[in-house]
Amino acid sequence: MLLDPAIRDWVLIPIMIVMVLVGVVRHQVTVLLNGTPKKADLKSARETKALQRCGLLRAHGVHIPEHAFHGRKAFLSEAFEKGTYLKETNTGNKPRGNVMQDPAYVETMMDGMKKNMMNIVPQTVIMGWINFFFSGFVLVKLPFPLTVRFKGMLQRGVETHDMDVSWVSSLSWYFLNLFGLQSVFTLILGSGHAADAMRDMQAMSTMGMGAAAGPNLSPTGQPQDMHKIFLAEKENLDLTEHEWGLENVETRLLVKYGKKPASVLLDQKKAKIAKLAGRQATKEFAAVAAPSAAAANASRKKGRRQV
Amino acid sequence: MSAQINPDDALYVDMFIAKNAQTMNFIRSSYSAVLGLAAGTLGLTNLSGFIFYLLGSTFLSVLIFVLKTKGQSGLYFRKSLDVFTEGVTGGLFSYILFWTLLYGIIHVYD
Amino acid sequence: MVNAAKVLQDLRASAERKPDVVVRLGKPLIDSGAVLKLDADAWLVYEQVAIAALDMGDDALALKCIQALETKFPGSPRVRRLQGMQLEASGKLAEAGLIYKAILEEDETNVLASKRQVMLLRAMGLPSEAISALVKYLDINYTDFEGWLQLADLYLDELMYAQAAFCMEEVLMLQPQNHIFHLKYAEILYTQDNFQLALKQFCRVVELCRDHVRGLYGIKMCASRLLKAAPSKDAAAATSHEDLEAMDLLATERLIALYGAPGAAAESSKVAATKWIEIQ
Amino acid sequence: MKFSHKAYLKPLAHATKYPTGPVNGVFLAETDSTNVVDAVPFFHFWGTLTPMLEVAMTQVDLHCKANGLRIIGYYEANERLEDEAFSLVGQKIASQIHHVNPEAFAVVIKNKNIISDEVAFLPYQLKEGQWRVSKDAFTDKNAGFSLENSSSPTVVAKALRGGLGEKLADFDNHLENIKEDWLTNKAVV
Amino acid sequence: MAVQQAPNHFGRLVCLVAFFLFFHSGYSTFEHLSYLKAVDGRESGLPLDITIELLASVALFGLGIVLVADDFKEILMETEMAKQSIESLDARPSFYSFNHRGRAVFKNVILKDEM
Repeated sequence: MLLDPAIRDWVLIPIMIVMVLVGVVRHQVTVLLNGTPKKADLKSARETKALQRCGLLRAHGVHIPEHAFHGRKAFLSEAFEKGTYLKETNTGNKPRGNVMQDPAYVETMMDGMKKNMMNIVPQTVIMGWINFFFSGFVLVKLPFPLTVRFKGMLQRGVETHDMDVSWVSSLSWYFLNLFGLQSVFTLILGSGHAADAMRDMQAMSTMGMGAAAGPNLSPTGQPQDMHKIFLAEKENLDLTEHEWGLENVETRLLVKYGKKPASVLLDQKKAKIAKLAGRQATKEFAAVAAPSAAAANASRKKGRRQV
Repeated sequence: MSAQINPDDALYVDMFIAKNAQTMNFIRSSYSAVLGLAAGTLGLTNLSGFIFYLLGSTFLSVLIFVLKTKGQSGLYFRKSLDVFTEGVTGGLFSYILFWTLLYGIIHVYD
Repeated sequence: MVNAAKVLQDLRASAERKPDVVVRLGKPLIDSGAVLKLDADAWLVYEQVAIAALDMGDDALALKCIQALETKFPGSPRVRRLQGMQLEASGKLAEAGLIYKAILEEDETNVLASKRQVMLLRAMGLPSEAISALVKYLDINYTDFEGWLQLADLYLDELMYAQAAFCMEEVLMLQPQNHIFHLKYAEILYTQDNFQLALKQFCRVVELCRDHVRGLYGIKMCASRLLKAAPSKDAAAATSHEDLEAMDLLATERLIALYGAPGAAAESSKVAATKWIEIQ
Repeated sequence: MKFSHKAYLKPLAHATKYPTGPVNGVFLAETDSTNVVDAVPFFHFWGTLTPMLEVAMTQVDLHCKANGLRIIGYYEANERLEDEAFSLVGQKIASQIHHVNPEAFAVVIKNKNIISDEVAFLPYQLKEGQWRVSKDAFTDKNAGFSLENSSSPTVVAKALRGGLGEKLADFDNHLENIKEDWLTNKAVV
Repeated sequence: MAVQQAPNHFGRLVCLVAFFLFFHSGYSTFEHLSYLKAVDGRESGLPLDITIELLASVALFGLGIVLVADDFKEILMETEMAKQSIESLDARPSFYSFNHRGRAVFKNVILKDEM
């Protein structure tokens, strides 16, 4: 079976060209839109930075000596408990107003929407265009066979049961382009470009869930009780034990310069583990509680996101 | 959360890792497009097309290994073998697209 | 021309303060208008040259750059900050302060203006006010390690070593791979007579950067100090005696190897260094 | 104290090479005279930290002993243009030198005079436990401080205008690259 | 982005040559197939010369692309850090002060001509 060359000249190639052009134009427009950074509010910045500070202490505390770590730990846990870093000190008591009336929230929402729109609108338009004019067209044949399962995917809009699976319909050609043109965009626009199909897909899926979150607000896009987050963070911090990375730095250096065999380090590690195991009995509870608390926290967050 | 300093893992400059990945991505994706066009022109089908891609990618990896890293890929990638693997699967989509396109244009139409 | 632009870009990336080089390379670019060929980079070059010109006291060039930026980005806080810096450079500190204040009134989170305010206070000769302004800034912009470094320096100017050490600890958490910050922390600790901790930090420096001369000297100093001193009471944290000797030996060996290489150092410094190593 | 041309040149070259921050260093004299024959530049950053200062001091001392010299003075230049006060750290270091050598003095560089025909040194001396400015130095009224070669300021200013400062190396430079000849700085003289 | 490393002209030339070869072989294929279709011949592989030309161009393209692409950077922190001086690592451009002696010093220094 051969196809009419007119289909190639008037459908196959135009679809591809249009998609490349749209990708380029959208890249330019996104660059323009990104030009206006929005202003943040000092207090909420302070709030987020304080959380970051705690996370950093937990992750990078290994680089500072014991006394420095404990001083910071004590300070942060007290500050978090008292809510020193909270944006509004009386959050807990105040009844929450309608979310939509909070201008900051609406603004972030709009911002996210705008970005998502930039991703979705062109794709929807092209899809509509293809669906309207070329639905039911068979454009091309894949040079390799596929199983019947792919029939629905490749021959969308063509309701023929006995056609070979490797024939591709117009809509499916569109999808093939969406993914395959990545490299072309990388070549034309340089990497990090906005015409990223993966982003399109993400935009579509998040749109379905109706969430458009800015980075400065909570990850769910809903204002949440920061004090609770702070307390949870404090709990995490309290459970973090300090381990100093420079404990055995002398040995490491001697090993690096070949003055001691590398096995010394291994021995030290073993000795340390053995020592820890001795203390394990008392600490067991903490050790179990720490990961589970973190897990619980994570799942709580995840749960919110899906709401 | 155990950020124990491990003397075995050397420290890297993240910016340069990203930069190298970008360069690698550039090379790989442009070359997969070329390979795809060639495969389409040759009219390769089925398995032979994929074997062609694998051969082409390996050829490219060797070129990169010899010309770009001067045989010392460990200096530029976290694992020396990354030179041969990074971006190979990523380029496959473009390869298929261009393969299909040229195959279609040349061999499918009347 | 391409070369000049490249050097300027490198200087921007490395943040080294070489105003004479910047002005020497940048002035012809700007005078001839060739700078505009650099597209988006052009405005960065303008800014860079403007600051360098202020450093050099070439106010005419600075004014030219700032005016070019002003026409391109009217009312931008970044340009207004440059104008403030120009006032600072010509000694009109109070007027500069007004500009920064105005920027902050419009956008209280403007980082650049807040930082300039700190330096303005310092320039006015009010170090403790500068410190408290910076502390306030860092309470909000915690992740700005430059700020912490600057605070450490402000404390060092006042000889408040403990506070400076605290700042360096923050820097270490934010930028753990940078050996220079470990080095600075180590030297502060040494100045505080905390040789044990300083030794470990110096070791870290050499671990991060092989054969770092300053680090090797530091190890040598700390090790010989600790060896001379009576063994400390809290033996748990201290380096064992044999390790100290091994460290001392290692530093000695590396320093001798470095200085001993033919043509590695001038004769006078080589002699002095070798003797120094002997008597330590 | 009579400053040789070398001893006048090096501190100023040091201050010119690093014009945006404080710098310091020491003066050397022959063991049996008070004529300042040379200067050794130390640091241009982290001037308030001591470990490398200790190293530098000991090494200069060793260098002196090998060449029949002794440390006789300390110099520094402040960051601020108009600032001619003697810093606390500087006073401590100078006092240490004074402890060993009672003739010791200190010099704060007058930033405004670095590139001019006037003498850019402002000498301080320890009197009654306090570092005080030695008044009218480098004039006929004060015999304590003078230049061996009265044309030094003019010559130095000219050389520095030509970019001589770049060739100087201090101990900080030496620590980053031990090729740098910080003790004698032959390239500058 | 605007200032990149010096472009590799040889690499570009190789790419250009590869492109022409590719274009030529592609066109030859097209001609060959049209001819086959016109004479109603069965499609059975391409002539050897076209295949070789095509493969040669693909190989050349590989060479050209690899030459044109930016050089890799060494990623080890140690090598990178060793290159940098304390001044540049400890520099804080946003905290410059301007009442330093540089203004007095530099005003009088003659700027050397461009290199």
